[in-house]
Order: sequence, then C-alpha cells, then structure tokens
Amino acid sequence: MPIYSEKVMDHFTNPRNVGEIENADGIGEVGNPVCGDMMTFYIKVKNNRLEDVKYKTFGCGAAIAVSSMVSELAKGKTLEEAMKITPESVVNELDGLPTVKHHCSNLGAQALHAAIENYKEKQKAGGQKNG
Amino acid sequence: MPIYSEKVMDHFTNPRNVGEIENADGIGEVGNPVCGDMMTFYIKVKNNRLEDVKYKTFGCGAAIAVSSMVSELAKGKTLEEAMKITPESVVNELDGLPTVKHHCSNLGAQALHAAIENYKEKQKAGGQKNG
Amino acid sequence: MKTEMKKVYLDNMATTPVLPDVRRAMLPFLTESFGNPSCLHEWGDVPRDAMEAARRQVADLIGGNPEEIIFTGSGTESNNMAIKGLAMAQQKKGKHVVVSAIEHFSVLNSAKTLEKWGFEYTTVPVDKNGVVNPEDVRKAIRSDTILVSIMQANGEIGTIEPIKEIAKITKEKDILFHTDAVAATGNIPVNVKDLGVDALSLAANMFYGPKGVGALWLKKGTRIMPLLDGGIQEGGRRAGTENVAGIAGMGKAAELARVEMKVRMENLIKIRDYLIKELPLKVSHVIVTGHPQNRLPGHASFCVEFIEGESMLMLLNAKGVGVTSGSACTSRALQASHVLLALGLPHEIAQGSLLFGLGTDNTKEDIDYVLEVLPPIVERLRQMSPLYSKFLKQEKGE
Amino acid sequence: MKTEMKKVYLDNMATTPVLPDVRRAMLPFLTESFGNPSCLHEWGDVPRDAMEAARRQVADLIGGNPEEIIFTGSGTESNNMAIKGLAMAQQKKGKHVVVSAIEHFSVLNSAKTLEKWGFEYTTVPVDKNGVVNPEDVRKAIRSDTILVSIMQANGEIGTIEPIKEIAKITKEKDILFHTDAVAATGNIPVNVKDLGVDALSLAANMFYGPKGVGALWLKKGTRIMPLLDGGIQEGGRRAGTENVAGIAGMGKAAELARVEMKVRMENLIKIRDYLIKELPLKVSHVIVTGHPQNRLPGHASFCVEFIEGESMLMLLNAKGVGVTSGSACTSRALQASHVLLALGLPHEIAQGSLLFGLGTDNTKEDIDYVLEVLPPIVERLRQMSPLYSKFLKQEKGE
Ligand SMILES: Cc1ncc(COP(=O)(O)O)c(C=O)c1O
Ligand SMILES: Cc1ncc(COP(=O)(O)O)c(C=O)c1O
Repeated sequence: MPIYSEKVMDHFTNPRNVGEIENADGIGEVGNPVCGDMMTFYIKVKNNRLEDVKYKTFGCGAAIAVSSMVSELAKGKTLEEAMKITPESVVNELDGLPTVKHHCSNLGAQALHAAIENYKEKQKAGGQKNG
Repeated sequence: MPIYSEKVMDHFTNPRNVGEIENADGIGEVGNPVCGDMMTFYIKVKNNRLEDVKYKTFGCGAAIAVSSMVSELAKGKTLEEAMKITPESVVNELDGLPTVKHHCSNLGAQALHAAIENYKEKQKAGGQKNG
Repeated sequence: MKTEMKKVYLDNMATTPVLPDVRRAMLPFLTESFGNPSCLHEWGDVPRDAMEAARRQVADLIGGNPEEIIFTGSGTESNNMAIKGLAMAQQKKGKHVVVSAIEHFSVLNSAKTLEKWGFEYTTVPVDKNGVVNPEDVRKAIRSDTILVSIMQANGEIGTIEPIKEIAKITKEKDILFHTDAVAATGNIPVNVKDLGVDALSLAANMFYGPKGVGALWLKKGTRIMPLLDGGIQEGGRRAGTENVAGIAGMGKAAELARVEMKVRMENLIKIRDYLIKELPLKVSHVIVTGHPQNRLPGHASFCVEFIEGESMLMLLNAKGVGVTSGSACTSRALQASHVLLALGLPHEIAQGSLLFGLGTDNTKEDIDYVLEVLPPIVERLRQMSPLYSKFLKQEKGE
Repeated sequence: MKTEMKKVYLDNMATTPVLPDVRRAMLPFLTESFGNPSCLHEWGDVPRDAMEAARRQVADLIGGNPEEIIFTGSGTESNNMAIKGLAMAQQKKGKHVVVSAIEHFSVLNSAKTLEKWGFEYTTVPVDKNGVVNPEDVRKAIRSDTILVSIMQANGEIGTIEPIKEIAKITKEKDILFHTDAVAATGNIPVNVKDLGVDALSLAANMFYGPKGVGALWLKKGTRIMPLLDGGIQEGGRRAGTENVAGIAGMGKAAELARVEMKVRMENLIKIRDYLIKELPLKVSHVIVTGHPQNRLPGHASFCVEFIEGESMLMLLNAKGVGVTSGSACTSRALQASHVLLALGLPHEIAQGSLLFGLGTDNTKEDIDYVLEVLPPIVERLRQMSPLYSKFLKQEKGE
C-alpha cells in the first residue's frame, strides 16, 4: 500500500488553487527549508469571506496535498469559520496522513491563519487598502 | 559433508579390537566423564612386542575411532615403537579429525602409553608375573 | 534391508522444516517484490504491506498488538536485545538481573556481558524436573533488581515454567519480566496478556518458519536500548534493512501455528507420550529428563546410562534417524549441558543425553522405528563402555 | 500512453533485485535441506557445506580467507559489531574512535552508543565532493585512539574514499581500521589486503543477493567482543541459528559479482555518465552531488534547486520510476541528509536531493525515459514553489 491515501494522492497530483494572488489582502508564510516544508498562502477577502485562496508550497507530497485541501476548505468560508480549520480536520478530510507527516497539516492551517491575521493587521493599520 | 572422514566413520562403526584382555600385562585408563571421554587400554606383551591390544571406550565417535585406530597401529609393534605413536599420527591415519575433537586423539595415545607404563612398572615391581 | 533406508527427522527443537505454504509466502520477496520496505515508491509498497501483515500474524499468535512486535534475526538476537536492551534502559533504577540456571546461552551469556558492564545477576535454581520455584525468584529479587528473565519452556528438557506465577511476583515488585519463549511459541498456546510478561522472545524456525528470523514482543511503553543502532526500521528499535522474505515466512508460519495448534498438539502429545513410555521399557537404565507431563508437546528427552550421546546419535544417524544430545562431546564447547547438570544429574549420566524433537510430520511408525533401532545401538555401545563393565562388575558384587 | 506503463527501478542503493541464480541457490534450504548446520546428523551436512561454500565465495570476492568471514543479519549489524565489538575489545588500550562525517547511521549511531559507554569519538570532515582527506584522519588520531572507521563508498553520494591511504596512517600508528564497504562491495573491486584494513562490512542486498544477510570480514587474529552472545556459531563470534538460505544466496551473489564485475561496471559507468551529463542539460539549476568521477559505477545523485525531493520522487513514481531522496521529508526522522550537509550544501538545496541507483537491469533507454519525464515534473513543482518565485523575482532584480 502506498504511504498516502488516495485522497492525498489526488490532491498531490492535482493540487487545487495553486498560485499567487496579486495584491492579496493577506499573506501568510510558514515553515523553512530546514524542516523541509514552506508554504505561502494568499487570500482575497470580500464581505468577511475568503473569496479566493491560493498558495505556493515547497515540500513533500503531504505538504502539497495539505495546502490544496486547506485552500479548498477555506474558500468561501467566513474569516471566523476559516480560523476554525484545524490540523485534525485537514487530516480527516484527506483520509489520514502518516504520523510522521502530521506536522504538514499543522503548517497548512498555520499558513492560512497567518494570512488571515495578516489581513486583519493590515485592516487595523490602514483600513481597507486592497478591499 | 559429515563432520567425520570416511576413515573415522569406518573405525567408529566397525571398531577393531574392542574388548578387555583378561589378565592383561598392562592397563591404562585415561579421561573422565566430566570431559566426556574415558578410555581403558589393555595390552598383552610378548618379547617386547604388543601381541594384543584391546580397549573399552566411553565417548564420542572420534573417541571410539581413535581407540580403534590406536589399537591397530599399536598391535605388533615393539614397546618403543608403540611409545612413538603420537596424537598427530593418529589424526593423520584417520584422515583428519575436526579441531574440537583433537583432544580425543591425545586420549588414545595417552591410554596406550599409560598401559605400557603400567606394564613396565609391573615388570619393575614383580618380574614377569603374567609374562 | 528396506528399513535401513527410512529417514526419520526427530530434531525439531534444533530447527523445523519450512512448510510449503510458508515457503510460498516468502517467494514473492525473492522475485518481483524484492523492494526495500522503507522506500516511498511503489517497489516499497508490497514489501511494506507484507511486513505489516506478518506483524499482525505474529502478534495474533501471542495475543499482542502488531506495534509491539520487533522483528529480529534470530531467537538469540531477541534474547540479547531483551536482556541487554532492557537492563541498559533501566540502569538508573538498579543494576541487578535475575535469570534461571537453565536459560539458553543467549540469555545466560547476555547476563554475563551485563556483568562486564557493571551489572550483577543471580541465578535461580530448578528442581529435578527443571521447574523454577516462583518463591526462589522472589527470594532472588533485591531492591536494585530491574529485570527478571525466565524461559517459558526449555528446549533441552521440554519443561514448561510457571511464568504466570512469576509474573505476579515481578508485577508486585514492579520489575520488568522477560520470558524466552523461543522453544514454546508456536508449539503451545502463548498469550502475553495471560502470562503477564513485559517482553517475550520467539523465533520462526521453531514453528515451521525460516531460519534467520525472530521477534521480540515488547509491551507498549516499555523502554529499551537498541542492540543494532542505525536507521529507523522497526520504529528505531532494530536498525537494518529488513529480511522481508523471512518476515513474511514467519508471519505465515505464525498464522498456521495459531490455526493448527490444537490438532498439532494432540498428535504430538500422543506420540511423545508413547515414546516416553516405551523407550525405558526397551532400554534399561534410562532416565527421562525434564518434567514428565508438563513439557512441550513434541519433546521427549532421556539420559541413557553408561554411554555417550554423540556416539548414539551418530549410530542413529546411520539408521536414518536425526536426533541431538546435550553431551559434552556434541557441544563444540565440550561441556555437558548446564541444563542437565542443573537438574542434579552427575556428569556421566548427563553425557548420555538424547533429545527427540518430534514434529508435525512424525507418526507413531517413526517412534516404533526408533524403538526398534535404538536398543541394539545402546547395547553395542554399552558393550564397549568401561563404565558399563564397571557397573556390571559392581552388580555382580565384585 | 504507452510510456506511462514503463517501470524503471533506479533504487539499487536501497536494495537490489535478487538474481534468479541467487534465488535458485537459496531454495534447497527452504525445502529439503532445511536442517540446522550445527547438527551432527545428516540433516546438518548439506546446510553446513553450503555455509562453508558461501564463506569461501564471499572471501573470494574481497580477497580474504574463509575463516575471516563472519555472517551477520545485515550491513547494519556488521557495522554495529565492528564498531562496538572492536572498541570494547580494545578499551584497555584507549577509548577514542575516529569516524567520518558522512558515515552511515549504523556507524555514526554506534559511535554515539560508545560515547554513552564512556568512549569519545571524533568526526573527520569531507570536502565538497565528499572525500575524506587522510591527513585529517591523521590529525584526528590521539594517543588513546583505538579504532578508525571510514566508509569505502558512500551510498548517498557515491563517493569512493581513499581507504588505502588512510590504512597507511592507521598501520603506522598501530590502530585498528574498519571500513564500511556495504555500498562498495560487489559493485567495485574490493580487496582487503590491497586496502590494508582490519575489518570490512558488506551486505548481500547491495549486490543482487537477499535482504537480511551481511558479513563482517575480520582479519585473522583481530580480537572482537560479540554483539550477539549465545551459542558458538561463527566461531563464537556471532551466536544464533544461521540464516542458511540467505547465506547460500549471499555466497552465490558474491560469486556472480566477482565473475561479472568488469562487465557490470563498464555498462553501469556508461549509462551513469550519460545521466550525469544529460540531466543538468535538461533541467536548470541542478547540482551533481558526490565526486564527479571517483564514484560508484551505478551511482548518480543530484540536488534539484527550489523543490523538494519527496514530491519529485512521488511524481516520478507516478511515471513508473523508482528513485530515492535524502530530503528531510523522505527521512522518517525529518532531517536533511547529514551527508549532503557535510558537503557544505545549505538546507534548501539538500532538500532537493535525488538519488539514482542504477543496476545491471538498466539500459540507456531507462535513462532516456527519466530524462523525458523528469523535466516536466521539476517544472511543475517549481511553478508551485515559493522558493522558485522568490528566485525569479530576484533574477528580475525585484
Ligand atoms: C529456549 C531457547 N532460547 C533461545 C534459543 C536460540 O535460538 P536461535 O539459535 O534460533 O537464535 C533456543 C534455540 O534452540 C532455545 O531453545
Ligand atoms: C554505506 C552503507 N553502510 C551501511 C548500510 C546499512 O545497510 P543495511 O540497511 O542493509 O543494514 C548502508 C545501506 O544503504 C550503506 O549504504
């Protein structure tokens, strides 16, 4: 049996929402090449909802699949709903991940949340600059 | 390949000269059950020659084959010639023995020599009692 | 003569034949599924699955969980890993170990190595049937004891030990308990939970699996120092590329042993009891070694007085019968079996040791054949034994 | 598409396929010749002979004597035995060991275990090609150094080390020298006398033999403490019932490696050099790791910048290509290869590691297939890599 579930393989081989958003409303960057994975999430917010979510990911199959799944889960959600996306829910949606790869699911949620925080800070700082 | 040469197997399965000699001229007993082997050699001496050699042996295949070979080698020899039978010559005559069994060849020569010594002592002590 | 050509293998305690189903389970891993189970590409998938399937099969045989199985290269390695690895992991708590006098050399010599490393060990005696008294274990336990290792069954005399009772004591004292179940597993029901042990060694070639594969069952949460450092195979507890074919074979053998155990045992006990009853009737001055009843199903062991074991087994071999002996001459170390001596037998009797390891292939006919060929062999060797002549002379009152 | 179905195994440094002749040499020991080689009856004869024949075949492969071969359960076990066993046997002379920074974990972690046992060890660096400078070994040697262990060839970067030169220094200083030749033996000429070493590890699954069998060559007269205590198999130096089938297979594999070595090497070097030349032409920003020429014949390794190894190998796997990587994500320990870091490569580049282990089955067509499928994979992963976008922006001068 391959180490990854079919769902993971599907998201890994056909990752959804890959890319950058120009003039994103929020950007979240987590990880570093030492640990092996890096993710940058870009969000576009409209009416408190994630109108668009994109990302770039450097990392293993799990990291890519997690990014893809997080982007799918997040898209269309309100910011509050999106903040509730947990590593566990990502793992569940992917029909599981090998134990050693669980940290990848942390990174995915973290990167999304970081992008949302970044959006909120920008809001605080200068109003709806790119609204 | 069996651990023993064909020659050893032959002497082990058809040992020559097994037995005791009643009123032997010399008896040599070596070994003990702790080390695993015991041999008792009986000799009949006539005109300084080993007219008959017999033995009883408690021990492994090598011990039995060695006893048989020693008895064959010794029979008919003068006492001086018989004293020159060495463990090495026994091993050679048997086409070799496994290294761990070399002590058996020591025992064989020792038992024969002990029987000869015993004969000589008896000679010294009381003349040709059973001559 | 027709019977001269008969071949009767009765040395299943040395190693068992490999069952055809076991061999079939191994072959894919020597052909197309040769991959390394650590590999992430598809060549790793089937071998990895096979390892996990085998882990479950082995766990099922002994009532453990698959995660608790560590595959090794032999029963000896399992024992070394358990004794040294558990002791080293516990050394801050204490440095004293308890073993029995009849443990296999892989346990005894591991304890001796621990001694070189600054540990101490105590040897618990056995009674004349080879049984450890749990109260002796209790007495041997000190405040710095960290590990007790008593075998489940002895391979030389077949005796089965009171592991459950000993486990009660180790549990009460909060000490780790390892049992060497190499001779037992696959041959009698073994259940780690029932037994109450913390670690248990087993080996595939004792139950119709291949040679060169063993396992250590280690209760979840038990700390151990690896014996083999390196990669992270077996959860980092036993490094090295896995013997996948062997492990797959061990798994299949474990499954077969579990399923067929009851039938195998019934058949074996029948012919074993027959041998144990008949042999002393056909040959005088024979002692049954080990426990008369509470012993491994296929295990029958004797000491034949006045003669030596190797010469008996060589002559039996000439008749097509394969057996073994615990005599000094058969051991390349040239020492009589420490197990037989621990029973209180004198050296000259221990030298006459003869051990029959009956297997699933054996029939009552095989036993009858042994009962036919052995008496003249014994007679012949006795005729040339100085010990026997002495005995006869003594009997005659000389 | 037809090419989609192609299967190209290029992971022979993880494990090789088992050659049909090797498998055939093993089968008797899983069928009629199942006996234990220690047994004195005829069931022991054929297995014992097979072991001795294999011992000679292995000895012949490396220019040693059969008595100097100790069979083990893996390359890892051989390394553990050598490092721990030689150090423990020498500890009265001193307690310091020297290893290189790019040793296999079975050597490095054994050295770490020695540290726990009161030894010290020094790690010698390598240059950017992974080559140990013998003078660095000389500098690392102290008055209490008792053992040097430097690998003959590295499995991750293929670099071959100057063992002969290092042996001159250890000889001069009268220090034992072990070399881990697991990746080398069977793939390049290895001669223990030429090399001048005292101990050498090898493993069957590196040269088309079975997994689960290794050997340690130990120069006659060299003292060692056994890793596995117990019976007196392997001259008392490695206890436990022997994996006879595996050992017979190792022997056959050794013989074939010896006989076919020249031809195998010529073919492998041809396609390896082709891969090493072509890949950087098809894919930009690729670094060849290890020594460009002085490397194992079938070994080609690279770092592909801006992307991570596991995702590459998974996509290669989807195209039927089996390779491996030294990236943190592929190691279950989640650390980038210590070997690549020792070359001075930064983490982000080490993460792009890709390792091709070419085998006797491989052809130039296989390499062409890789050269066809890899570039789009790299391109696709780079398109989604934040590191690559940063690089592009920097290039544009943003
Ligand atoms: C009780 C017991 N423990 C351990 C072993 C060692 O097993 P192996 O030689 O397969 O390593 C044996 C072998 O007969 C045994 O009977
Ligand atoms: C240089 C080197 N040493 C040791 C080993 C360990 O071998 P094994 O995993 O077969 O025990 C390897 C395995 O790849 C290796 O390449």
